[in-house]
Amino acid sequence: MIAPFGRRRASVVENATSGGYRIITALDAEGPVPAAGQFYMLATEHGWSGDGERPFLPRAFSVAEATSGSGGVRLSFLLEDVGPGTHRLADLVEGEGLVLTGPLGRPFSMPRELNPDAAGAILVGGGIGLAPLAIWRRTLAEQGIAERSLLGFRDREHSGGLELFRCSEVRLASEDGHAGHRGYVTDLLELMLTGDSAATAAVYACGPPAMLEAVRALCEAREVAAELAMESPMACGFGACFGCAMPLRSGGYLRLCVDGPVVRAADVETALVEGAGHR
Amino acid sequence: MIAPFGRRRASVVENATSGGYRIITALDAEGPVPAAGQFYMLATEHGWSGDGERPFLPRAFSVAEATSGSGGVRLSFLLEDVGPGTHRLADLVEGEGLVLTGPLGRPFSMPRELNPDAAGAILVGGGIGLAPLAIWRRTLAEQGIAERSLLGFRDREHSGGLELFRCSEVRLASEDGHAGHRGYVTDLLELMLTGDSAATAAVYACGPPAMLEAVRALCEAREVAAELAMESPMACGFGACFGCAMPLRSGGYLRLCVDGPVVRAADVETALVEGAGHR
Amino acid sequence: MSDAGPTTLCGIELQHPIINASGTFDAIAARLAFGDAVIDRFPFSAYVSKTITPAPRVGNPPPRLWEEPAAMVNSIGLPNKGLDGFLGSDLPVLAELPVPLIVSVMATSVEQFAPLVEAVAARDEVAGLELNVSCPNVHSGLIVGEEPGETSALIERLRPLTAKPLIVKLTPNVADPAAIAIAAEQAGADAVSLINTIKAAPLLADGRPWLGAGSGGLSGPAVRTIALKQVADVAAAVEIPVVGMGGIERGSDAAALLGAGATVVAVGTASFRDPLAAERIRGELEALRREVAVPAGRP
Amino acid sequence: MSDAGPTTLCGIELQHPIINASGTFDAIAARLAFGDAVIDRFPFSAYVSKTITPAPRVGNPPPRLWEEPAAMVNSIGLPNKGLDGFLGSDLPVLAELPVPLIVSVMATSVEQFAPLVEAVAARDEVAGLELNVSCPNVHSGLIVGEEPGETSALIERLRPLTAKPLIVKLTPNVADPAAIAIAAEQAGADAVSLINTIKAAPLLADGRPWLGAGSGGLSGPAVRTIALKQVADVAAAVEIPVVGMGGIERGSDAAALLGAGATVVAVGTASFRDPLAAERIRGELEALRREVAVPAGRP
Ligand SMILES: Cc1cc2nc3c(=O)[nH]c(=O)nc-3n(C[C@H](O)[C@H](O)[C@H](O)COP(=O)(O)OP(=O)(O)OC[C@H]3O[C@@H](n4cnc5c(N)ncnc54)[C@H](O)[C@@H]3O)c2cc1C
Ligand SMILES: Cc1cc2nc3c(=O)[nH]c(=O)nc-3n(C[C@H](O)[C@H](O)[C@H](O)COP(=O)(O)OP(=O)(O)OC[C@H]3O[C@@H](n4cnc5c(N)ncnc54)[C@H](O)[C@@H]3O)c2cc1C
Ligand SMILES: Cc1cc2nc3c(=O)[nH]c(=O)nc-3n(C[C@H](O)[C@H](O)[C@H](O)COP(=O)(O)O)c2cc1C
Ligand SMILES: Cc1cc2nc3c(=O)[nH]c(=O)nc-3n(C[C@H](O)[C@H](O)[C@H](O)COP(=O)(O)O)c2cc1C
Ligand code: FES
Ligand code: FES
Repeated sequence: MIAPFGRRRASVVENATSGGYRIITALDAEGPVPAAGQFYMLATEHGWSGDGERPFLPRAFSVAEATSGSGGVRLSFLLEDVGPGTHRLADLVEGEGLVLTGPLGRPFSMPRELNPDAAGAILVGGGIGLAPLAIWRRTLAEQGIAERSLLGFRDREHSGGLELFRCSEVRLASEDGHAGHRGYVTDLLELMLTGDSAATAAVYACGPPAMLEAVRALCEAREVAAELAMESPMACGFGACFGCAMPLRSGGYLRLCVDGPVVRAADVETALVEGAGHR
Repeated sequence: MIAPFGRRRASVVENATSGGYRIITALDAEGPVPAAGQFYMLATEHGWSGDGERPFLPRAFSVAEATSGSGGVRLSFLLEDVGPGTHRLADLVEGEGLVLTGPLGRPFSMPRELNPDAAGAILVGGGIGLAPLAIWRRTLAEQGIAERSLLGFRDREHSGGLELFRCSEVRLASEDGHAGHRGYVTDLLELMLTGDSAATAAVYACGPPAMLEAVRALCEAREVAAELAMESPMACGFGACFGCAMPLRSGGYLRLCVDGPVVRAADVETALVEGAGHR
Repeated sequence: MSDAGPTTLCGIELQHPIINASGTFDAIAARLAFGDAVIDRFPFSAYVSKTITPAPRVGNPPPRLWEEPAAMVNSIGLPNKGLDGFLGSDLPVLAELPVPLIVSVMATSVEQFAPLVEAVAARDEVAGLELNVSCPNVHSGLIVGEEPGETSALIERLRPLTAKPLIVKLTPNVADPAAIAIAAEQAGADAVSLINTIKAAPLLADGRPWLGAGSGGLSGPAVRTIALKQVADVAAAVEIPVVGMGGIERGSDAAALLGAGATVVAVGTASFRDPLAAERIRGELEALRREVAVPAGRP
Repeated sequence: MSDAGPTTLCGIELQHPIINASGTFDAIAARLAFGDAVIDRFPFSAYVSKTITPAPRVGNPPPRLWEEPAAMVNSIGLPNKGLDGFLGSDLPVLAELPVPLIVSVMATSVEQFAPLVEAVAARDEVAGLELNVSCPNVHSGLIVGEEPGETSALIERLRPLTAKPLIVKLTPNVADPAAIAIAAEQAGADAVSLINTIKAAPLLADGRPWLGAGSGGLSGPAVRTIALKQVADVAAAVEIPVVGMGGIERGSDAAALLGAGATVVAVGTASFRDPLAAERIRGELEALRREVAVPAGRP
């Protein structure tokens, strides 16, 4: 989905707490409806740059929910406060301006595009990585494509966004055992990929680098087609700065903002990249 | 009056509109009671540096009113929104933190110190320059010293703070004639300094450079002792940066933050200094 | 000539004085993200390409970005398809842009620079070249743009190769940029552009470098007054036109650079925050011109 | 030695590694404003005076200050009472400070520098001298600190005049600060300090300079990564201790400078925003040390 040229102002309609995270919803009057996996560069209209220090550049956020209606498109973002930019965004109040550019980047591909024999989609999310999967499972459901979501969290503080998965088949894992299986979400994936089920699988993952790397390695071993929604530092989000380098298996780097953020697991060398992604 | 070493947080108790200006009142739990003519370096606790740009340095403001009571000293500042720093300060809401250093600088001297034959004090204020005169006339009144205030404004937008002069003898002038004498406040001063009244006068002035210069020249011509509360760009307010240079009649410069902001009219070469003061 | 209207940069006709800084706007990628609006509403009066090198480069290992107050540090490492890749796949697409094309080139020796300049200048789509001399001379080991001698030697060798404008991009990491500019002018440069990024290194609390390449270059509003100083000094020292850049974020910044003697102003980091920053800056510049009488940039 | 505890700077014992940057804290004026609390709670482990020149200077015409995002530009012009005024009226008062005294000195020729250094070094109250070499040599016209040759010539001449530590304050306005640092070290300097302010000129929309002196120097958080880069390069090139400064605003900045090889950290512009910034920075540095293992600065 192509984005309007330049930044525009959306107005915040809701800022809700969701576990350890926040869900910021804004009304984008002009913008198109984004595709699942796309992201926006966000900044606040005022006070972007707390106390003379950062943030200076806009911040990238996957869209987690998008519904078009009267007045434009309602965009929801799932947000974890990890630094000055997310901190300011987490402070947004209703009516405030959210300055955005997007939708940007390459969205998820249909299961059949990943694997001609795909029976459905397996979504694997970790922590804040739930965001792009939430809108993806909606899209799949709307198209009547079977999808199962495996969602993992480190602990209670680092969890949230589950309401975005209403009425879908969800299995949980948590390292501290506060919800579902005590352990990694990749344990659940491993069980699910046993036997011939691997042949009909199409995996979509988003989460911390360690989790993505586990998913990548597992899918490589089981020869399962997978797409990863990845993160890296981004200055522009539209291919201008070449700052979002992600190492390619074939050598060299891709620009995650234009060649991603959704990439084929087979294309990347590793999901563990210096300075990229959440803890 | 000596200031506590370092910055401290005062909490805003009121932010009122006063004509074209604002009156910000904060409760300073630790601070001493300032002397009339002293100033504070102010910044907001949060959001000091709107939108990645200025303000970076704190801003200097004359204290306009100070009353000590339970909980500390209530400090009031009269403020004109002329740029990013004053703009942010004008946005302060009750309960917000006002970060301040002070009281700083040299206060007004008693009429008798200026002129042994002084019958009383003549206060001449222009626009935002009313601020230090407001607390000064209170101090004088409390000590039973006769004072008359001549206050001038450019126009309605550039006027305010009159409530700070409750129950004192005030004569007004305005360039647009919206209040009192149509013309300059220095016209009123000129009338007041005719004849032998000059011999018993002690003048205290604060206002835009053009007005201060008129007062300075007039008092020089009539040989009237006068003190001027002046402005200049200030980075620190406590003598550290040498940025607040004010040309001395004797050659060289004084540091307005420590040798002023109240200076003897006879000591300065001119009140018209590049980059200093309000329009 | 008005400083917000049409102007010319050593013979290149420009609709207005705002162009892009090399490496800060990829018109091809922008078109993928924003579609034909990029063409219909192109914010720059000329397009300066990212720096092209003789052979392809993958660029520096990540992380490549660090953010500072009102600034950023980058260590991109000039990733590009190399001369052949650029001429073959990028140039035809860039030729569709509605503005003149200036190609930024860089090599690590005169021997490598010459064929690069010749090949690029030979293409009709190319209106002019920007020579990125913030690079080491493999023979002397010196950074060309840091030495007047190295700079004039390079330009003298390249000057005869083309009649098209040669714009020398100066590095700010010198004691006296004007001396380098004079050397470039005397060697036959048609214009100079400055400032490039300032050497900087974000380090973590334990002293380890954050950037994959160890250090990088600072840009953004924080360097604005450094750029104004260097552009003013250079414009006062040379007769050839000056392309001013460095932290331009508002129309008043652009006006100040023009007032300092720049003919054209380039917008870089500001485009990252807003892809249409240059359009806004131009609008603010025009508005400002109506208020104060901003002196026209030198033709 | 811990990087937040006691340390020594070429023989001068310091209680902790945070000192002030020359010209950014006037202990005498601060005492007038804040009283004896300045003595009782002195935030620096050594006091560096504002630069003293042989003859008195009134400084530059106003305006002397300009504000930038996370930075400021100053053109103060080294106002000072001159050698006699300093020795006569300031030194006795500064001697009452609870920390060692380092006097910053500057002159425009070797002939003028020598007696200045001798006179200041002769005083028992003085623990060390900082040589501000960001000044022109009236004979050569060159800025001493911008030329390795000029720098070593000056230090060689001054070195024999005193056994007290000579700290050479480097200018950041050069292509290779390490080359100047090496020249200073070989000529006998006991330490180097950097960075001084970066040449900058705030200009109005019409191109007119704002500052009375036309241009000035940039300081504050905006220059932090430039300082980190230069301090890391210099510390890697010399054996003598390095005093690091430039945009230090938080404990993590100080830790990064120490990690880059600085022995002590100087706080400048931050003190303008908060007279006790250095105390806060030291506290943050100590807290940080408890978290991450910040490498100790070099003794
Ligand atoms: C395509 C994409 C989609 C994303 N989607 C989401 C989402 O849906 N929800 C969400 O919460 N987050 C998402 N993120 C991550 C989000 O963009 C970052 O968390 C955010 O940019 C952090 O900004 P900050 O200022 O809060 O934190 P920062 O201080 O920028 O810290 C973030 C990380 O950057 C590094 N860092 C620290 N200081 C600096 C500095 N000065 N300069 C550069 N790096 C520094 C550190 O590793 C730190 O952990 C996404 C990122 C990408 C690229
Ligand atoms: C002792 C003293 C007492 C004062 N008392 C009062 C008072 O009681 N009430 C009150 O309203 N004001 C008072 N002032 C003035 C007040 O400090 C200034 O109005 C304030 O600092 C302006 O800050 P700003 O960011 O709002 O505006 P700025 O943008 O700082 O503009 C103020 C002026 O500074 C210049 N300027 C513009 N841009 C810059 C820049 N980037 N860097 C430096 N200068 C620039 C311009 O001339 C501009 O008009 C006092 C000043 C002093 C020195
Ligand atoms: C991410 C990034 C990439 C850059 N790439 C190049 C480049 O390839 N060639 C070049 O000459 N300058 C390059 N520059 C420097 C800019 O062209 C410009 O000189 C500098 O950023 C100052 O302008 P600004 O502050 O407006 O960004 C780059 C700057 C940035 C921030
Ligand atoms: C207002 C001001 C005055 C200064 N005066 C001097 C001086 O007299 N001598 C000197 O060597 N450096 C002087 N400096 C430079 C500082 O010592 C320091 O090198 C520089 O400001 C960088 O540190 P900072 O960013 O922490 O301020 C001055 C800096 C400022 C801002
Ligand atoms: S974020 Fe700028 S190119 Fe990807
Ligand atoms: S404001 Fe810093 S010395 Fe006066």
